[in-house]
This record gives sequence, C-alpha cells and structure tokens, in this order.
Amino acid sequence: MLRRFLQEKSPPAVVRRLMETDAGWERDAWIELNQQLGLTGVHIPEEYGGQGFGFVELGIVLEEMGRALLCAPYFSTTVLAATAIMNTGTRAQQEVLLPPIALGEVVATLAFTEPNGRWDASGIEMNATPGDAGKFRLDGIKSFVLDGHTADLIVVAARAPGSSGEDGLSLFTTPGGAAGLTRRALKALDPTRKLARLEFNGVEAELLGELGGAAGPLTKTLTQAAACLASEMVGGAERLRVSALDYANLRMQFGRPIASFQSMKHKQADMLVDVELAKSAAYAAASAAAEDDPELPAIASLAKACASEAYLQTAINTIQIHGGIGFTWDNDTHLWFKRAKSSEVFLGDPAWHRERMLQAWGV
Amino acid sequence: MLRRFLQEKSPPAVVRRLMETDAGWERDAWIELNQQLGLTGVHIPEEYGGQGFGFVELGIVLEEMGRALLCAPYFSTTVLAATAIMNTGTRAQQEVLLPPIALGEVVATLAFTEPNGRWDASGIEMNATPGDAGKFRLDGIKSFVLDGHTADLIVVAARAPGSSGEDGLSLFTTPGGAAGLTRRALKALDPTRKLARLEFNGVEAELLGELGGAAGPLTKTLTQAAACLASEMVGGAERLRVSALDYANLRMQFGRPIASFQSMKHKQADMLVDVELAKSAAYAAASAAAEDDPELPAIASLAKACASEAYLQTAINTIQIHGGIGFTWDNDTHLWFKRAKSSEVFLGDPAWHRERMLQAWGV
Amino acid sequence: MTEPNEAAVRAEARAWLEANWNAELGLAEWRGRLIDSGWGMPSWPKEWHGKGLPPAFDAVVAEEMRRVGAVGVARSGVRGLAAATLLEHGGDFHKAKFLRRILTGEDNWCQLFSEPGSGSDLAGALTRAELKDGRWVFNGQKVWTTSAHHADWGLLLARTDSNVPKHQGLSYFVLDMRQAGVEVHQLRQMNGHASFNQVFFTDAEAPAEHLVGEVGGGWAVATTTLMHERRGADGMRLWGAASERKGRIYDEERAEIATVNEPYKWYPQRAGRVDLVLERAKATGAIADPVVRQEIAKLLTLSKTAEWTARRARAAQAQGRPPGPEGSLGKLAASHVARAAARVHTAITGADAMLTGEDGPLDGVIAEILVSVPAVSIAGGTDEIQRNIIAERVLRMPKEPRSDDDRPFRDVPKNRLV
Amino acid sequence: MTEPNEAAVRAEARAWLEANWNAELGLAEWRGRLIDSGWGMPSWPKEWHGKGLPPAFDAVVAEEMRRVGAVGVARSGVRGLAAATLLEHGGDFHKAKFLRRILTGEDNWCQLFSEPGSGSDLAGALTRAELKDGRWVFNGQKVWTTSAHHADWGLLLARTDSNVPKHQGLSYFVLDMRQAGVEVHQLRQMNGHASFNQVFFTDAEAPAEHLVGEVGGGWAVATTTLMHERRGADGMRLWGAASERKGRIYDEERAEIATVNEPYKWYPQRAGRVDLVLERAKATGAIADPVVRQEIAKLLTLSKTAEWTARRARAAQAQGRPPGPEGSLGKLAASHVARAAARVHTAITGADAMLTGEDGPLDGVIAEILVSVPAVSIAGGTDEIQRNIIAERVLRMPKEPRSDDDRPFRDVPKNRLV
Repeated sequence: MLRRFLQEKSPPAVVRRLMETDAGWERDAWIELNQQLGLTGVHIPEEYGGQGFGFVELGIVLEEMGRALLCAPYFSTTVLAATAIMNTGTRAQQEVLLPPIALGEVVATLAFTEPNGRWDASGIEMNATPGDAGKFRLDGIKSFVLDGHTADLIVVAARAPGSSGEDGLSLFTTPGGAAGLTRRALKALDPTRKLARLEFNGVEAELLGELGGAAGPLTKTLTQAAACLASEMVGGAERLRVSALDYANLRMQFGRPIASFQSMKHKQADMLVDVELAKSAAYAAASAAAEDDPELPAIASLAKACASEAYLQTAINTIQIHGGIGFTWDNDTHLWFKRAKSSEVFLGDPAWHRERMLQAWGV
Repeated sequence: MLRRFLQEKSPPAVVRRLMETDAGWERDAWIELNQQLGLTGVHIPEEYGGQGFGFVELGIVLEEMGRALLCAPYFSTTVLAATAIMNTGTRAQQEVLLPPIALGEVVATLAFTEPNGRWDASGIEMNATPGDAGKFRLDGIKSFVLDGHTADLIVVAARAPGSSGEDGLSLFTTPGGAAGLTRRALKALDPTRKLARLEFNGVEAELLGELGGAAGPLTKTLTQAAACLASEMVGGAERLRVSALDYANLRMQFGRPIASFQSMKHKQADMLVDVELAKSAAYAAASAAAEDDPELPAIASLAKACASEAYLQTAINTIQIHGGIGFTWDNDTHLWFKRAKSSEVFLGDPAWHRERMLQAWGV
Repeated sequence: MTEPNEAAVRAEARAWLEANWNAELGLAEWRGRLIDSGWGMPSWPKEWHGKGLPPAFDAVVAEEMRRVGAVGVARSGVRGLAAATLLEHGGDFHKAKFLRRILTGEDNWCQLFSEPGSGSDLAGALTRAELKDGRWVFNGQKVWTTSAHHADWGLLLARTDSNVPKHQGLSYFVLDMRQAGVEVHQLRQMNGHASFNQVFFTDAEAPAEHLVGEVGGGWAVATTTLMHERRGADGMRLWGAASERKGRIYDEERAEIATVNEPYKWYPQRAGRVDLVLERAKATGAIADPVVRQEIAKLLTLSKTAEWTARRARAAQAQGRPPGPEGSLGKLAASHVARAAARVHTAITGADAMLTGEDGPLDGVIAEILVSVPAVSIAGGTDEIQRNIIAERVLRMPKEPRSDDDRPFRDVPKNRLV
Repeated sequence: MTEPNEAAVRAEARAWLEANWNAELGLAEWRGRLIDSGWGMPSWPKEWHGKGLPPAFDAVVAEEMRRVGAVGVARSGVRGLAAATLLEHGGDFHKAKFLRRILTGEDNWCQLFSEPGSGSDLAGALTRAELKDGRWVFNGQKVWTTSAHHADWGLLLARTDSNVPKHQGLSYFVLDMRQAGVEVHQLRQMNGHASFNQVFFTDAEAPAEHLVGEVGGGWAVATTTLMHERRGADGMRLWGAASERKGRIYDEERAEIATVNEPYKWYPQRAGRVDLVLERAKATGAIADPVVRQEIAKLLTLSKTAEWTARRARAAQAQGRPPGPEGSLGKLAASHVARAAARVHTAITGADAMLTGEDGPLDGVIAEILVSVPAVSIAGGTDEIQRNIIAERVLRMPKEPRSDDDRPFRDVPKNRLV
C-alpha cells in the first residue's frame, strides 16, 4: 500500500522537478505525506505523538522511500534528528521536540559531520562554550548536513573546548534561522538529496540531554541510522534490478529479447543474489535495532557496507544493461545511480564499516 | 622449438610419474636437458661456462617450463642459486661455483626462508658464527627450500649473532651432505615442485662474497627471482587457458559445443585478458631485469602479483569449464592448479608484492 | 474423519513412543515396530507404512521422537530420494518390494543419472536399455555416483528410444547393483578423496517390472528425484548428524550414518571452513593486518548474509508464504562463500599454504580446503547452471533458442565416449 | 619503377618541405599546396591527392613534417573515416566531389549508423531510403551521432529493402546535412554533457549518385568505416593533440581541432583519470591507509599492464608480425581500468565524493569521473560485445545459433520506436 502511495506521489517526473529546486522538497507534499500516513512519526513513541512502531517498520518505510527515490526531508528529520532526540533528550525535551516532528510540522536534521568528512563522534571539532542563562554558544563548521539549509530545527554535535576523542561531546538544538548561523546548500552529486554547509559563529543553542555525555547516544544514533540507510539502499537497488529486468525483457537485439541472451541471464541472476543478500542484511540490522540487540553495531555496519556495494553494483549493471540509453539524462537510471554513489560514502564507506564490524565483534 | 622439446620431455604422464617420487626429478633427464639445450647456463656469463644470455631469454625458458610443468630443479639451481652466486660471489668464487651449475653437473638451491615464512631479508634468523680456518658455523632452520633435500650445493642466508634487519646478513655455501645438516622433504601441496626443511646444527660453511653485505645482493636475487617466477606462471596460465578453450570447443552439451554458449565465450575472453595482461607484466619485468632498470623492484613485484592472480584465476576457471571432470585426479588440470596455488604465495603473496611495488615507486 | 490437530497428533505420538520406544532394542527390530505403527513416516499413506497425516505434522512427530531420543527410520542419502520417487511414480509392486527395506535401512541405494557425455545435460543420457526376451538389458556408463560400491539398488535413467526428441526417449528403472553386468570403479578427485564412482553396464539386466513409470516417461520420474534432491540438499546433511547418546541402537545408527557420510567427509572443507577463519587469523597474527581484516570482513558478510537469506526462505516456508527469490540463491551464495574463504585462508596462511598433510597447517585441513573448494561451484549443478535456473525459473526470463530438444535424439550432436 | 626506399622518400619529402613549408601561410592555402604535392597523404593513389607509396612510408613522411613543424591535412574525427571509406568504395564522382574538401578541412562530417532500436545490432537499422523520381528520400532516426550539428555531410546507413535478410537490405549514402528534412537534437548525458546528437529524417533527400557502393551493399561499406573507426580509436585522439607552436596557421589548426574535440572533453574523466590517483591520495592522506594502498596498487597494475599490452601490440605491428590476441583487448582492459579508478577515487575521496561542481574536489573533476565512468563500458561497443568479438574473432569460438540473419528483415522481431 505504501509502495503504491509513494509510486503515485513520487514518480520520476516529480523527482526530476524537485531535484532541480534549491530546497529539494516541498512543504505541502511533506505535510500531506504525514497527514495521510503518519510516516514522520513511525518510530516515535505514541506518548510523543508518534506511531509507536520500531525500527523494523521504519526500515520498511525507508525501503519504499529508497525505491521511490522520494524527495523529502525524511532521513534528516525522522531518522537522524528524531532518533538523536530520542536517544539523548530528557523526557521534558522529548515532550517539546518530538510532537512537532511526528506531526510533520517541523523539519529537522542532525549536524555532526564537519569538513574533515569523518563519520565518528571523535571527529567532531566544533566548540560549545557556556553562554547566558544556561545556553551555549557554538562556533565551527558543519558540512554534509542533510537538508541543513532548509531544516527548521538543527541538532548539533559539539564539544567542550579542549576536550578530545569521545570526551566532552554534547548535543544541542538551535533553530534553522538562528543568529550567527550561515547556511549554504552544497552542490551534491546526488541532486535528490540535498546537503548543506553550516557555519556557526557564536550561535546560541540549548543543550540536549546531559552535558558531555553525547558520545554514546550519538554513536548509537549513527549506528541506527546506518541500519536505516541500508534499508533505504536495498529498496533503491531492488527498484533498479527490476527496471533492468523489465528493459531486458522488452529490448530486442539480433531479433530476440536481450533477456534471452545467456550473459544477460547470468548478470540478472548475479544482481538478484547481490540484492537479496543485501536485503537480508538490512532486515537483520532492522531487527537488531528494534530489539536493541548488543550485536547491533556489528550488524548495522555489515548491512551498511553490504548494501552500499550491492546498490552501486546494481546501478552500474542497470546502466550497462540499458546500453547507451542508460547513460542519458532522460533515462531515469542515473537518478538512482547517483543516490547509490552518494550513499556509498554517506555515514561511512564500506571499508570503514567493515573494520567497525570486526571491532564490534571484538575481532 | 624449446616448446616442442619440453612437450616431448615433460608430457603429463612424466610429470605424474616424477611428482610421486621423493626427489621429484631425475638426474639423467636433467643432464640430458642441459647437454641438448644448455638451459641451466642460459643467463650465466660465457666466461663461467654459461650461454651468456640475460633475463629476457631466461624468462622465455621459464615460460616454457611453466607451460610444460617440467619437473626439474631449474628454479632452485639456475634462478635462485646461480643468480645469488652471480650477485654475491667474488670472481674467484664464481669461477669455482658457476661452471658445474652451467654444465648441469651440480644441482643447487638457495636456502633463505625460515619457518616464519617471511620472504624478505630481514626475516632471516639463522646464526652464522665464525669457525676454524675462515669458515663459519651455521645454526638454525630453513624451510620452504626448493629441492633442498636433493641439492648438491646449498647457498644459505644467515646473520651475525645479535644483528637484525638488513644488517649482518651474509650468504654461505655448504654441500648438501654436510655434517650437522638434517634434510627432510616437506609434503607439498604442489607435488611437482619439492620443498624441504633443513636443520643446521653447527654446519660448516664457506662465506660467499662479503661478510655482512648480503642484504643488497640477496634482495636483488629475490627481486630477479620474482620476475622469473612471473614468467613461469604466465606460461602455466596460458597452457591452462588453451586447454580450457580446446575442451570447450570439443565438449557438446544440449546438442552444441559448450564453446558456443555466450557465458563460455565471455569467460574465455576474460581469461584471455587476464593472461595477456599478466604476460605483458612478466615481459616488462624480464626486460627490466635484463637492463638492470632502476624500476625493476617495482615492476618485478607488479609482475609477480599480477601473474599470481591471473594464474590462479585461470586455473579456477579451467576446472570450472571442465566441470566434474576437471575436479578428477585423472584430468591434468589439477597439476597446474596446484602449481598456481603454491606459486601464489611462493616468494611472497600478491598483497605483499603490491605493497612492495608502491614502496619501490616511492609511494 | 475430522481434521487432525497438532495437540492430538502430538499426544498420540507421545503415547505410542512412551509405550514402545526402547533404546535396548536392536535397530532392525525397533524400526520394524516403528514402521508398522506408521509413526516412522507420518505423512505417508496408511497403506504404505504411514499415518496419512498432512506433511506439516512431520515436524511435530519428529520433535516428540527427539524428546525421548528415539531413532527414526532410515532415509539419509539416496534412500530418501528412492523412497520419495517410488512412492510417487512406482506401482504397488515397487512399493511392496522396496519401501519397507528402505525404511529399515536394510538396503542401500544409489542414483545412476549422470554420464561422462552429459554433465549439465542429464537428458542427454546415452546408456541404452533394450527389452530382450522380457528382460531389460543395459549397456553404457554412468558417473558421479555416490556410494555405488555400497549400493544394493540403483535408480537408473536410460535411453529406450533414440528416434524421438531427447526428453521423450528416456525410461526409469530400478537396477540390482549386485550382478555381474554392473562394474563399479572409484573415481579419485584432485583432493585425493574418492567420493564418487563410475559404473559400467555390460549387458546388465533387470526384470520387466523394474521399469518405473511408462516407457519413454523416464524424464518426468527423474525430475521428481531431482526435485527431492534439491529440496533435501541441506536436510540430508542434517539427518546425517548422529546422536551422541550411548547404547547399542545408537551405535548401530551411527555406523549406518557413517557409511552414508563417508563420501562427504571433505565437504566441510569444500565449503571453505569459514568457522576456522578467525581462529586461524589469530594464530598466524594475520588478524593484525588491515588488508587481511577487510578480506575477513567481506567473507563474514557473505557468509552471514547467505545464512540470513536461507533463514528468510525458511521463515517464508514455515509461514506458508509463496517462496520468494531468496530460496533459490543458496547454492550460488555458498559458492561465493567458499571461494572467498579459500582466498582468505590463503592470505592468512602465507607460505604455509604450500604445505599439506602433517606438514600443513591444522594437519592438512587448510590444504584440503584449498584443493577442495573448486568442487563447490560444480557439484550438484555448476554455478552457470544455477544462474540459468535462477534467470529462467525465478526471474522468468525467456529461454534461449534450443536446437536439441525438438528433433530425434540420434540427430543431436553428441560427445564421443571418452 | 623501382621499389621506393626509406632514405629516398625521406630525402624527397624533406626537400619538398624545405622548399614549401611556411608557417605564415593561411591554413587553407598551405593545405592546398600540400594536397597538390601528394605529401599530405603519401599512401593514397597519385590520381587522388597521394604519392602512391606503401603505407609503411606514412610514418617517415609524418616524421619529416613534425621535424619542421608542418601542419598536416585535416583528418581528425569522422573526416578520416569518410575519406577512407570513399577512397575504397566510392566512385570517381564521390572522390572528386568530397576527398579534397575533406583534406582541406572545409567540410565537416558525421556518421549516421546507430539507431535507438539497434545499439549493438547496427545491421538492424530501420531508417528507410526510397528512390522517388530519381532522388533518394530518407525517413527515420539516428542516434549517438557525434558533432552532427557541425556537420556538412553524413555517412548514412539506411534500409532499402525489408524483404531480404537484414544485412542484405542496407545501402550506404552520403547525405547533405544542411537541409530542411534533417533535424539535429542534442542528447544530454547523465554527466550533464551533451556529446551526441539525435538526428531525425523527415523526407530528407539525396541525389541518386550519393549512393556509395551497390543498392543492398551498404553493410560491406559500413564495415570498412567501422574497421577504420576501430583501428583509429587511439589514433584519432593522437591526431587531435594540437601543436603548441605559435603562429597564425597553428591557431587555425587549433581551432579546427577544438571543434572536433569538443564532444570529447569529458573523455579523460570517462577513462578514470588514473593520472590523478597518487596526487589525490597524498592530498587526502588516504595514501597512508594500507587498504586503500592495495586498491591503488591493483589499479596501477591494471593500468600499467594495459599500457604494456598495447605496446606489445604496436611492436608486433611495427615488426610486421601477424597481430596476436594482445591487440584486441585494449577496449575491454580500458573498461577495467576506468571502473577500478572510479572505485579508487571514491575510496580516496570519502565524504567529499558526495559533492560536485565548485564544491567538489578538484572543482568537480572527481565527481565528473564518478558519473562518467559508466560510459566507458558502453560507448563504441559494450563490454559484452567486446567479449563476443574476442571470443569469435580472436579465439575463433563458434558463433551462437542465430535466428535473425537468414530470414526477411520484415519478419524479425524489432523494438517499437520509442
């Protein structure tokens, strides 16, 4: 049902229109999405206005969004920001921050990566200094921030001056339009998912959760987000795989459908193996996240690495199967290819996640 | 001509007979090989009784021997021992040691690897202590020594007690039957190339070349040997590639030769690419060795790594193309497969050589 | 008759087992009682040693048997395939003559399908069957037969007519393996093991009634055997796990299983021994090498995802959902795993990978992995055949134009016999 | 006539150049003299602007021209293919009308072979040519045409008969691109560039004598064009390297080359930019990562061996040895190199790989690599077609049974036009 809904709301023509805009999404469509299906709140507890489901259901939603290449601030708002708030915020903070997200009224994001491009908590350099009335002042630069130039609410990771590693890290919240905050959309290789660079010059922010205690919740958020991204990626990969199969069945060369050529069959069989194995990994990661399994860090990293490679390989194969047509702008394949390429490094590349997986397993 | 000669002298039936023997080769055939073609002395200077050719010609010989899977102590004697002596020995020592090798009268080897399995000069632990009359006493264990249990002359790498790294290394010579030397054939995965473990208990040995100055010449010898091994490997790989092609052309399934199936064609095309690229690398390495090109260390390592992977992949594909038959003992493919598998790690595995290649290029 | 329900079946089976199971009995005697009771094969028809229950209850009864440690009927190896095939396609004569002795374990069976000239193309079999004086006479050669030297009976696919297209000229027989016209040779493999036989027929004979199905209808019967083989590929290995309990009946069962499993003793090595990787990497120190770590991680990823995919398929099956594509990928995925494992073991092992037997690491186990893994992508259907099957049956891609199955078999180009 | 020898040819060319070369001339004027002298195309026949020398002497003359810095005739891009094809298959009318204006560079050419419905299968072209009132009339659509919007003339393969097998119903034409019936659209690619055109024919026309070769004989003529295209795939790029010398004639040549090269400006990125890898790895610090180092080493190995293999092929050619298999692998090897390079650039670049344009590394060059490499295994013959060619032409493996080339083209299943 969700699949059909997203097919209708996010056909390639709409994706192409939105990806040419600066924002990359439209508030009316976003509100409609939430009014009809309550998607933004899927894993937010009911007491905070959400649907009260868990990561398995969130994974299903993301798989479908990846399939439809939905242009919406969903990964930023629901996966990154809401999860970070749930992992970090006090009860009172959650009561304030989560309901508007669950209702689709507030678009939010998590600003943690910096121009150094590191995906671990230790890579954070931004400074947070205590300011007036229990507030903090943030100074530094965040980059690769999903929907960072359009978000209403920004959850920011920063550290106490002089601290290093996992020590001294805290999360803060600040409105998108805060004074001292300069936001610039970055030119993204994947135009369907917008990235921004945020420069903080003494931006006033409120502490989220415990001062200096954010390393754990932030790492957990990124682990859960990796599992979610794996789900999104396998949805996209499967969409491509099916589109390649459909094309091969239709396209005639040498008087027969190219699907009847043995090399095409073998390629399609290999694509099926790639996608199905990655799917199993994404499902395992979603279950582990839902159950808060101690193996989650390993399985999430496994799933992220596996889905990254399956998605990109599927995209490469899909272009190849389409031949010259597949390389044209008018053919839709490149939209998913670019998402695959960008997702490959977003939240950490496959080699990085493989190493994390081994370490999480104590190897 | 050499190819035809080796085809006659080393058909699979002869390989199978010799590989079941302890020695793995026969002195009569060895002497005949040298009397007819002077192969043992191909790159030994004429003044020492050799043919006076260089590494290009040696590479050609090895390519053919790899193709024929010749069971003879050629790599040990000519490639390893003679090259080590040429790189290290004084003029007087070369005058004594090289002519019997060139004539095929003496079978020799180079004992450098130890049970730690390291292929670099720094890995040597065996001690050489000064003894009577300018001689030295060797104590320690060598392993993976090619034809070590049958060689008449053994060139041994050892170090001054207390030295480490590339310091204090020297080469020595000792007869195969020296007192205090215990030699044992190892069970080799590749039965066509015999390996031995040599235990030295106070074995008396003569210094070869300069005391403590062997690191350079030994490393050079191993670099040249890696280039030579690449030639041997591409010969074997090409033999397998052609045998797989012949089989595919003959074998009928579903009423047509399996060579007419597209997946078989694509596999054969990929095999051709693998083998031809590796051949180019082996030829480049042979030329670099012949010209003593400063890039030789990089190119030799490149060629060794490239040929290792091409040979093994070709062997795997050749078994696969033969189907069940290819996995049987009576089919000849496994003889080359085992050589490929063993050569993959002999003188260092592909990853090790790739790293060496980058370092040699100053990367 | 009322629909059986799980609780009732469980209670009835439990009651019967409590009354009858006795570890002190001999294997034959116990199995005799079990077969007579119908609890040995609960989903088989009542007239043929079963209870006539829906297949879903097999697991319930098996659970009850495991609970008390009761030994089951013999069905490992080709026995199970023979039983399933004869139950579906055999006449009363076959069922009466063979089924019970299969279940008791008295008779051993082998499968005589593959030939040297037709590996992937089973329907291209050349072995001839001719009816002479009321008896079938066989001439030809089979290969890749497991345990033919232990077998009392063989399931034989042979050609009765070369003047029709190839699938239509085959017939299916039960052959007595203990006769002069059947010669069994062991076939040595590149890893030194001899798991398979070549079987030669020189005027081997069978009575007319040993034909299973119709003359010319052999391909359909063979398809049933093959389907059960594919379905059971994992299961068979599972049944093969002998109980570790003590007692005479368990010893007898262990001996039976050991005979069936003998040809498979290198199969764990063929599959790449992923279980050894971490332990070995720690032992050699390769675990500290970032490059090797990546390869290990890739291998574990493959192996885990293959396992999870198989679990997804089983879960779907258990819930009665239609099988998705995930159920057909296991064999191909296992190939990838094994090949990756061989690469990783080599990288971990270094120079020692050149050694085998007692000189090799783990007393030769690593070497056995390296020279056994090439079989995994061939045996039981090559990777190429698996890809064809996935493409045509799962993805429903169009078949390639074929030239061999619509003309008389005699006109189809064939391999000369080696 | 005595056999020409190298020294004599060299001396004669040198003498002529010393007497005639003048960098102060206009490009057209100089080329006019060069063409008249025959030194512009030494291996062409004397009656058609050449010297009638064996092809081996082309290199000698080229060397002499390089020595003095003399500009050559125009032959880059499709011009060269048109010249070679017309020289071989054209009649005197075609040679007189077109050859000289090709060599002077006055006319631009394009190639009209590929169609949307026939990518790998050029002989399946659907564009129709009909003879009406003594003129050929064309209707249909071509695609993947380079520089059609600059072209004066097109080499057109079109169907004159659908009632014969597909290869026999094609004819070859020279088409005037500057007419109302020819419409040229740019085709945008996924990397944002627009290197190719779609060309639509709506009752486009050509005089009867613009047919090249026989009616129905177009495939043989097209094969000549394609052979020269394959042979020149590297060469064309080489001729395209403009001289860096100063002077009016060089400026004019540079402008000509720039026009020809315009569609290819992203080609270095398409090939993966191996040249940037080490510099980038040092810049990002990835050079210290052992895992990335392995990937870099694998890439350099591929790229070096591909280069050495091409060199082996050239050496064999130069020595007049029959071409070995190494000559046919270049395109496939280039694909492997480019794909590996894209992977390595990603690993080196990390998060920055998500950025493009002025926000991306090297002002977007890295992003352009990542979104251009997929073309390398498609354009000019997909990797799959290359493998077929290697298997069938180099390895002489048997062709697959075909069903489309022995029956009337009208009966062959085709793509509906998009």
